Amino acid sequence: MTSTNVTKVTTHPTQNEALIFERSQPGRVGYRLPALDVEETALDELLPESFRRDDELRGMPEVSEVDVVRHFTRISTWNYSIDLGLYPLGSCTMKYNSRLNERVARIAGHANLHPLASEADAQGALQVIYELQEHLSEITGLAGVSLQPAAGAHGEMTGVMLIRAFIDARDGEGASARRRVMLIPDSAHGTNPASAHLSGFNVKTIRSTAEGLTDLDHLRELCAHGDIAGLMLTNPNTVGLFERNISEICRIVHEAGGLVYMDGANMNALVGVARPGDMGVDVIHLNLHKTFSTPHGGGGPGSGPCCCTRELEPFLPVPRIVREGETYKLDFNRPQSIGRVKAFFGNFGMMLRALSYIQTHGSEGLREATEAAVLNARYIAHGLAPDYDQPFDAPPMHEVVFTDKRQSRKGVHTLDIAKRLIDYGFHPMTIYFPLIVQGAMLIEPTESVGRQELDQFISAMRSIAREALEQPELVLNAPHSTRIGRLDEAAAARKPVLRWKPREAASAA
Amino acid sequence: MTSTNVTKVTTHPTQNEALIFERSQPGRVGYRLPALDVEETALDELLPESFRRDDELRGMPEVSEVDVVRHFTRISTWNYSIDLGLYPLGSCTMKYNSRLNERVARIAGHANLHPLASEADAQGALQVIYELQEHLSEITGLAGVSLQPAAGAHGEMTGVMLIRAFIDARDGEGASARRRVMLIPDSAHGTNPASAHLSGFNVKTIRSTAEGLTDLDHLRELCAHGDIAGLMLTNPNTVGLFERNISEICRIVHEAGGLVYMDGANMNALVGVARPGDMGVDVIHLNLHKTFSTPHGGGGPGSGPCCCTRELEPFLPVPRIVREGETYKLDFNRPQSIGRVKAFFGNFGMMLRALSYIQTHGSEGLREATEAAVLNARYIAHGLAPDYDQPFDAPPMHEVVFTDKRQSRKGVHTLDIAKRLIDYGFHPMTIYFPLIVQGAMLIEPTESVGRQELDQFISAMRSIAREALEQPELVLNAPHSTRIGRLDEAAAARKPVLRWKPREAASAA
Amino acid sequence: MRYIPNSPDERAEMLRSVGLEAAEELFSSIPADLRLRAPLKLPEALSEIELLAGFEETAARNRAARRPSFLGAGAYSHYSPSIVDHLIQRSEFFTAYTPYQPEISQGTLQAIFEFQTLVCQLTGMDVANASMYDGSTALAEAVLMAERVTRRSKVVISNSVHPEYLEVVNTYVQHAGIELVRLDFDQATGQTAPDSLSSLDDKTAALVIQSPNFFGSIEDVQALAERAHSVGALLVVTVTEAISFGLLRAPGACGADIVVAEGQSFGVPLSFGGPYVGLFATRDKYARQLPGRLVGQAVDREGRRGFVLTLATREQHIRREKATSNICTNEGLIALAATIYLETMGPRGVQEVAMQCAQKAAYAARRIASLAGFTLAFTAPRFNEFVVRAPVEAAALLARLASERNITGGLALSRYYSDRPNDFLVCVTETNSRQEIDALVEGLAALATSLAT
Amino acid sequence: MRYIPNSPDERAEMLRSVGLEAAEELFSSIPADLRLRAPLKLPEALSEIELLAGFEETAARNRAARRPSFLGAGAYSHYSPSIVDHLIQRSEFFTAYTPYQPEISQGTLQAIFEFQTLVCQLTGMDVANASMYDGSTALAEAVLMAERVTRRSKVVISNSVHPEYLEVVNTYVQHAGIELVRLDFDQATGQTAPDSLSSLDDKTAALVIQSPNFFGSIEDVQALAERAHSVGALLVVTVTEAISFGLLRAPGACGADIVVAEGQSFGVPLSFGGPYVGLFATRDKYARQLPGRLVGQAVDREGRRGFVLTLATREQHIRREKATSNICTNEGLIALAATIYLETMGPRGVQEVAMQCAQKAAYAARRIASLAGFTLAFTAPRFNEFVVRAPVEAAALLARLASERNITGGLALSRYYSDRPNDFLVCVTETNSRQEIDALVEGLAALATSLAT
Ligand SMILES: Cc1ncc(COP(=O)(O)O)c(C=O)c1O
Ligand SMILES: Cc1ncc(COP(=O)(O)O)c(C=O)c1O
Repeated sequence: MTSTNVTKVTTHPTQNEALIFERSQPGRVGYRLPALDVEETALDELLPESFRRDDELRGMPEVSEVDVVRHFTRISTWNYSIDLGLYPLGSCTMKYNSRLNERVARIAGHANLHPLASEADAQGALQVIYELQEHLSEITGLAGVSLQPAAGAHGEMTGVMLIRAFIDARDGEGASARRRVMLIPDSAHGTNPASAHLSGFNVKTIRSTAEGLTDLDHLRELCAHGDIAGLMLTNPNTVGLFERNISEICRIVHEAGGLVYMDGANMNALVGVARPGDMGVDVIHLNLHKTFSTPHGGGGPGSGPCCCTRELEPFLPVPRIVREGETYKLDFNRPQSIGRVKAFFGNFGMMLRALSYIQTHGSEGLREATEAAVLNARYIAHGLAPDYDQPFDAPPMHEVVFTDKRQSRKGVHTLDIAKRLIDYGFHPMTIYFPLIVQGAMLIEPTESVGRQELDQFISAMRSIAREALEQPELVLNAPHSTRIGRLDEAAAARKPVLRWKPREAASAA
Repeated sequence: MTSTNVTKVTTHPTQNEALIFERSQPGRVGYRLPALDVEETALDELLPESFRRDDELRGMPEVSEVDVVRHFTRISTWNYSIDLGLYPLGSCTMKYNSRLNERVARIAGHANLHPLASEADAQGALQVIYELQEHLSEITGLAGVSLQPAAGAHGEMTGVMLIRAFIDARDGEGASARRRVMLIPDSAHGTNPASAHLSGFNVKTIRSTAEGLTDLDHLRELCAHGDIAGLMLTNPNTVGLFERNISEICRIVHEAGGLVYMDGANMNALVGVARPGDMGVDVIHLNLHKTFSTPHGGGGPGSGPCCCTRELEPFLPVPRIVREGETYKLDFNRPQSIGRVKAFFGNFGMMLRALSYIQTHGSEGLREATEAAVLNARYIAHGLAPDYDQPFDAPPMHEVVFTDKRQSRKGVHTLDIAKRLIDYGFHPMTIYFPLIVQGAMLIEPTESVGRQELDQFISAMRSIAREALEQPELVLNAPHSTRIGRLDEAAAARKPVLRWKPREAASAA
Repeated sequence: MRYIPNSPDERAEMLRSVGLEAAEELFSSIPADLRLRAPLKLPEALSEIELLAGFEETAARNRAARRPSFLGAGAYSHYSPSIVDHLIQRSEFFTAYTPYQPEISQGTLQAIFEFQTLVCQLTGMDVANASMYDGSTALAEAVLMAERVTRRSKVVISNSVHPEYLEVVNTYVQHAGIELVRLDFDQATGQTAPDSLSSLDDKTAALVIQSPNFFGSIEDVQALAERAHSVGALLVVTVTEAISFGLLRAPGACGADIVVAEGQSFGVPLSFGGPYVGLFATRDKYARQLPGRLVGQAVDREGRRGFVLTLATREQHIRREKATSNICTNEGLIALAATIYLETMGPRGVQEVAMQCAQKAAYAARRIASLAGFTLAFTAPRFNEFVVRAPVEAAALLARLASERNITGGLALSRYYSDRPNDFLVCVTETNSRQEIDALVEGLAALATSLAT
Repeated sequence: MRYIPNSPDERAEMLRSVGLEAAEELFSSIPADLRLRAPLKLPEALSEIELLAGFEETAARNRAARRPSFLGAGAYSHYSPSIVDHLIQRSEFFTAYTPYQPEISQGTLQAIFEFQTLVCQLTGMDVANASMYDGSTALAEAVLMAERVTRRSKVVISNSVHPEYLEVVNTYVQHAGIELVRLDFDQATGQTAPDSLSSLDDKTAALVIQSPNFFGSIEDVQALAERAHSVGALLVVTVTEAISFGLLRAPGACGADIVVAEGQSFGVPLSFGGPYVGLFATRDKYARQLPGRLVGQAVDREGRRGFVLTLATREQHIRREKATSNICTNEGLIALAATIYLETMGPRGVQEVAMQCAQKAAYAARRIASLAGFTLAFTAPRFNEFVVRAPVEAAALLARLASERNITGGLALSRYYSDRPNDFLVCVTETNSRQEIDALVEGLAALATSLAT
């Protein structure tokens, strides 16, 4: 047996595909271009030598088309993906990415359109953007929408800058210079404080209660100093609970002269059920690559639309896409705008997919998806309760968090449980986030998974809980079923190797 | 370890995806249609009840789109494929299937064309067929080409029927009734005799010489009886050797009043180097899904064009695609034709791909591919010579055959070697074909593999040879690295289960 | 050449390592006088850019591909969910071959097993094979199988079978010592004429029909089965529009012994006639007489379920000339597409598509029949195809409809029947919108009058 | 809803199993008055057929997408080999997320490691990150990084940088306490004006330039690097046409300290401006100041090589407000596409594409310059873009060219520069055939005269 494993692991081509640079062979080619069809200009006339490259791109791989296809097909098999099964990364909403959306994004008339085409020649694309804006406005209950931000964090930055611009306009630069505090719960995602900082705010942290909700007293206290620009709140929050005092929270912040930013990463719990705009929220970002199913692509591209109240709308990035009668226009004339946050109009390809998602579901389907997503999370919460501790005993929305309290007594921690889950054929949940929960395991099944598979997941988790008691070694050394075992990340960070180098060079370095 | 393996194998969703019927849940849906947009006709008016189905297709699976995507994505990972690496199935020419070809076949104007569209409305498709005919004619050196046959065996049947029709026309039905013998070497592929039989011929087998070539004396002897309709010869033959007496063979058969059919499955050894037409061959079939790279698709679709001499052309299936000036026409007026062998015009989608393959290579590229394919086979022959016996000591063309003579002394047979190869990450070669070689291992690397991988394959085969001596058990129980082990095929054939049945029904049965 | 991994230098080294100097020497076993002296007269290699431009250009000249169309007659335009084409493009499926090595082919094998099951469920039969080339060759093989099963050599076949299918059957049986007897169809109903059945006798291996038949008329399969069985013959039923299984009583439930069908309707592109997929099903007792591949269930040493190619002793690679057929490569990938289509649509989807086809066809037939001078040629119940008799020559009418209204209105029967100049076959599917149908009706009315005057 | 596996019945049972009766109860933690009473005002669900028809219809109204085009200015139309789009559609890639769990994400991690290496090779730098949103945001982050590295707060940026990039930089730095100083460009050469460099001083964090710049003029990067370094400032170079790396001296070889680029040219569709991918590279010594994700090499207990996300302490999920950036999701799949493109083209392919772009642009420039009344606005060496000064208003000229000749002739600079009514920017790539170029030249000549008169 071992020898099999050995042979398997040491020479199996699919399991041991090298870096493409190591596959490279001088003289291999993977491309062909049409012959140049114009008179050639002498090289020196074309470009002085001092401006020309003289290294011939040495080091770049020389391979055939077949080599490339096999290379990427092989390494792709080392990935887990939504199409293989449940991918319960909390806060990431790993739902089904439909093929229809991919097809829509590849329709030539959309895929081949240049961003600087004249308005008249791009009416179709402008209409797509406009309709999506309208739909997102209806879904969030907020009047103003900009699709320019390229991801959630980008949308946060945009939204927080809107708050800043609004306050500066309201109070006047000087006066508002005192309002530089952005309140952020200790449970917030790291992008929130980072985005607030980018916009020149000072971050103050709000405590969460034992219930896992925003501490109102602490909020009132922090709001008392008159330096509050606003609050960034995730709702449902990052422990999967709806901030049931949201209206009160908004009132407090508003009375203190601040605005309320809602991180919409968890909108999959609310679409068709409740609208941030109705709760008193002033600005929000959405993640089209979460709630609206555009593919995560191994880490992007995303799209992070920013939606805001009518009061904040004048400050949205330019250009705005507007409609005049039957035609769609780019409106650059927004003197109060915070300016551009990205060249062109944002990740249009993702907008096509999100619009396709919305049209495929329709009003009813969107609510149905929300119900199914919340129900699946509730079902898991219920199924794991006997074996895992929940930090808060409130019914979760679309995701549920557990701690490793019970397991850690036996020395088995969240990381080990996550790795062991891989042997059971599942992608692990989000771990150690949010930070306020010890050994957090944040589980978000989404609506895209059926009961049988939820039951399989639950029984896998329960059997890991048993293993943690009876054979902890098995869990501590997991995963056992993958090409490679746990990697030494500490060593990797100590002496980082961030690129391939030719052997000589490498040894020289 | 074991316990890991157990959990892995018994509950891992990707490794244990059930039959879709077992996944089915009443009420799940995977489709949506537009609402009916015409006035409904009452059901009984539409169709009398006695004509209507009353079982509601019970038993067909009810699943969601997501279920389908995960189902097929998961089971697909249980397949080996060309894109994963070397697939050296002898006689099958498992070469790279380019993505460009797939793209070409999906161009809407071709993919959405109805076969009964008028000539005037289908000029583009008719041109594609015509140009491919012309190219194949140039490649084979034969004047007449029909693209109607759907695969190699179909092309064989067509070709043999041409011979029959030609002889009947030449000698007259009655006279030619004496000519009903088709000579076929003992090394031939099973489709040859089967196709001959379909065309009403009696098959007589020709011996091969110790050199692996057609036995000329035996051929002369068999040709002496005056009842020869023809000879079906594969060249290079199924042991990978070129029939160097091909001219003489053709002469003998022709003098005996017969015609020569060449099985073109091995044309990957000849394209751009030598032409059957120049050798005296009268008719041949090609496999576009081998030599011309159209995908094998897990067992088809194929395309088996039939090419023949000018004398045989009048007998080709109708309609012929012909050119008149600048327009392309369907010619049904061929009184001597054997008739249709398939509805419409053959597997047009494969023709698009084959034409794309030819255009991508061009004249030079086609020869280059042939050289590379033969060189790769020669390289393997050379590399395995120390450990495996070759039945014939002639240099192979595009494929090479070995026997398990040496290994079988230790009780390790071809089947075991093939299964063990799987653990090394390769698809096995063709085994036990041709029948004239004991424990034949027929290896065809094609041009689509690089030296590094050939070296890996050679060392895998050599290490298996060592294992066969040192730890035969390891080989006899292979594969060790797959989801399931060797299956009991005998039992499966004894009590065949050829379809899924609902539990009740199944137990009832 | 970008599809050939080894560079010229690598190939030169490899040549040396096997003891050769020049590539030409690789072909030394080919007599010099048989080797090409000049390169093949073929165009130079093209880049992707040039090549795609060329195929786009030919595609543009396939004008029919861009028109609303009412062509059927053996090839049908149905909607295929996007996942079908995406999934068959997983290279694990489309770049694999026949599953000779079950341990690394379970994906293909399980999919085929599901395909065989679905074909049984649709046709109402016990057992189905892994696919045939298409409907026409499947029918020819069915005729040959009937002869094997009954050891009788006369086959009675209805003239209401697709004319191209009839031609293929002719070709296949011409040397098999089978006598083909053609049955007339009833000029009023378009169904196989009951009285013509008198040619059935105890030498008859099979009665062969199509339903819905070429003219769109649904045959009384049950009655025909009884007639066939009464003389000990098999009933072979062929279906060209497989979506009809969603609405019509299964041939198996009507007594058919062999059912063959064209599976193109299950999400497979028209692609100018192929590749399509032949469905082939029969009764358990005839399983060992089936042509083509079969996948069966099996277990490994640990008792794990898997699937394998089985009953191979029927096949040519073992039985050689005594095989049940010469077929080897079949239509694997198309069978996979059909499987994905059927599993995605499910029982409800297949039934709804069938119902929409029938409803829209009924609407179109009703509207056309109401036009002055237009009648429906046949009275039998129909599914989604029907023959229209025009007041003018059909070919001319359809040509004008195409050029002036940009509609492909159907198939002029004169293509196959010189005695039916004014008849044309109309097919309506779920993809034909009401606007398209209304435009057709309107166009027919307008052009008929203008042609008449 | 076909994307939701559980049927209504299954969901009802699950509800019961968690002790609820109605779905509404799932939302009991949301105060009743905050719950929607009426359904959202959104269209009804569409079938695939209807939905695709709708998007085909909007696509058809993007007329520019079907025309020969000479638009560049930050988005370039280059040919992408067919395998690129096929491979990124492997669901193992496009339905995976950020590789947080290395044991089951090695495919993505290895691909990113190759991407980082390729970016280093192209730019001539030591280290590159896993991607930024696009070129414009990458530039803004580069400015912020320069401030972190130098702890200086003044940034000098050339007006020859893409105007939209300038706007984005403005937005990003407006609250970062950074003073942006704009440099004029030389009206004759179109390059950054040497004399304007006097504004560089010992408070300057960075000199920021683009080369080839927005006007197509190639900057003297080496000289500018020396000027920047002479005052202890960094040189930040941005590139919008990444194919130029195939011909132009690498910024790294010219002394650049941070190089950012838009990677869209590497086989990524125009897609009306996104998703694209930002490339970000710098010197080893600044590695820990990089924004965004980094993949590094690692080993497991058995010493097997693998890859992991590394130096995470720079990032927001650990450092919160002190992070080097707020970026989290980046452009993974587009970075993968660029990686596949670059590995397929290889060093020779990238150089040949670059050479063809330069050659065709030179041909076009020569021919246009020879037209009566037309001149080239700038004299500096160029790659594949150049500014043409027309005898008439450019916007009007280009509009006529589009409507009458069906050619998109370029970008009227009046979109960004009101003081340049007659100037337009022309971009030529390997996808522009000689016929297209000749048609452009001819069209310009003809229409200019007709507009003048
Ligand atoms: C709660 C929360 N906020 C913000 C973000 C940032 O979104 P993105 O990754 O699209 O920038 C995420 C996603 O990781 C998140 O989970
Ligand atoms: C030598 C030979 N002849 C004929 C055939 C039959 O071709 P096909 O499978 O396309 O019918 C094959 C393919 O298996 C073959 O190898």
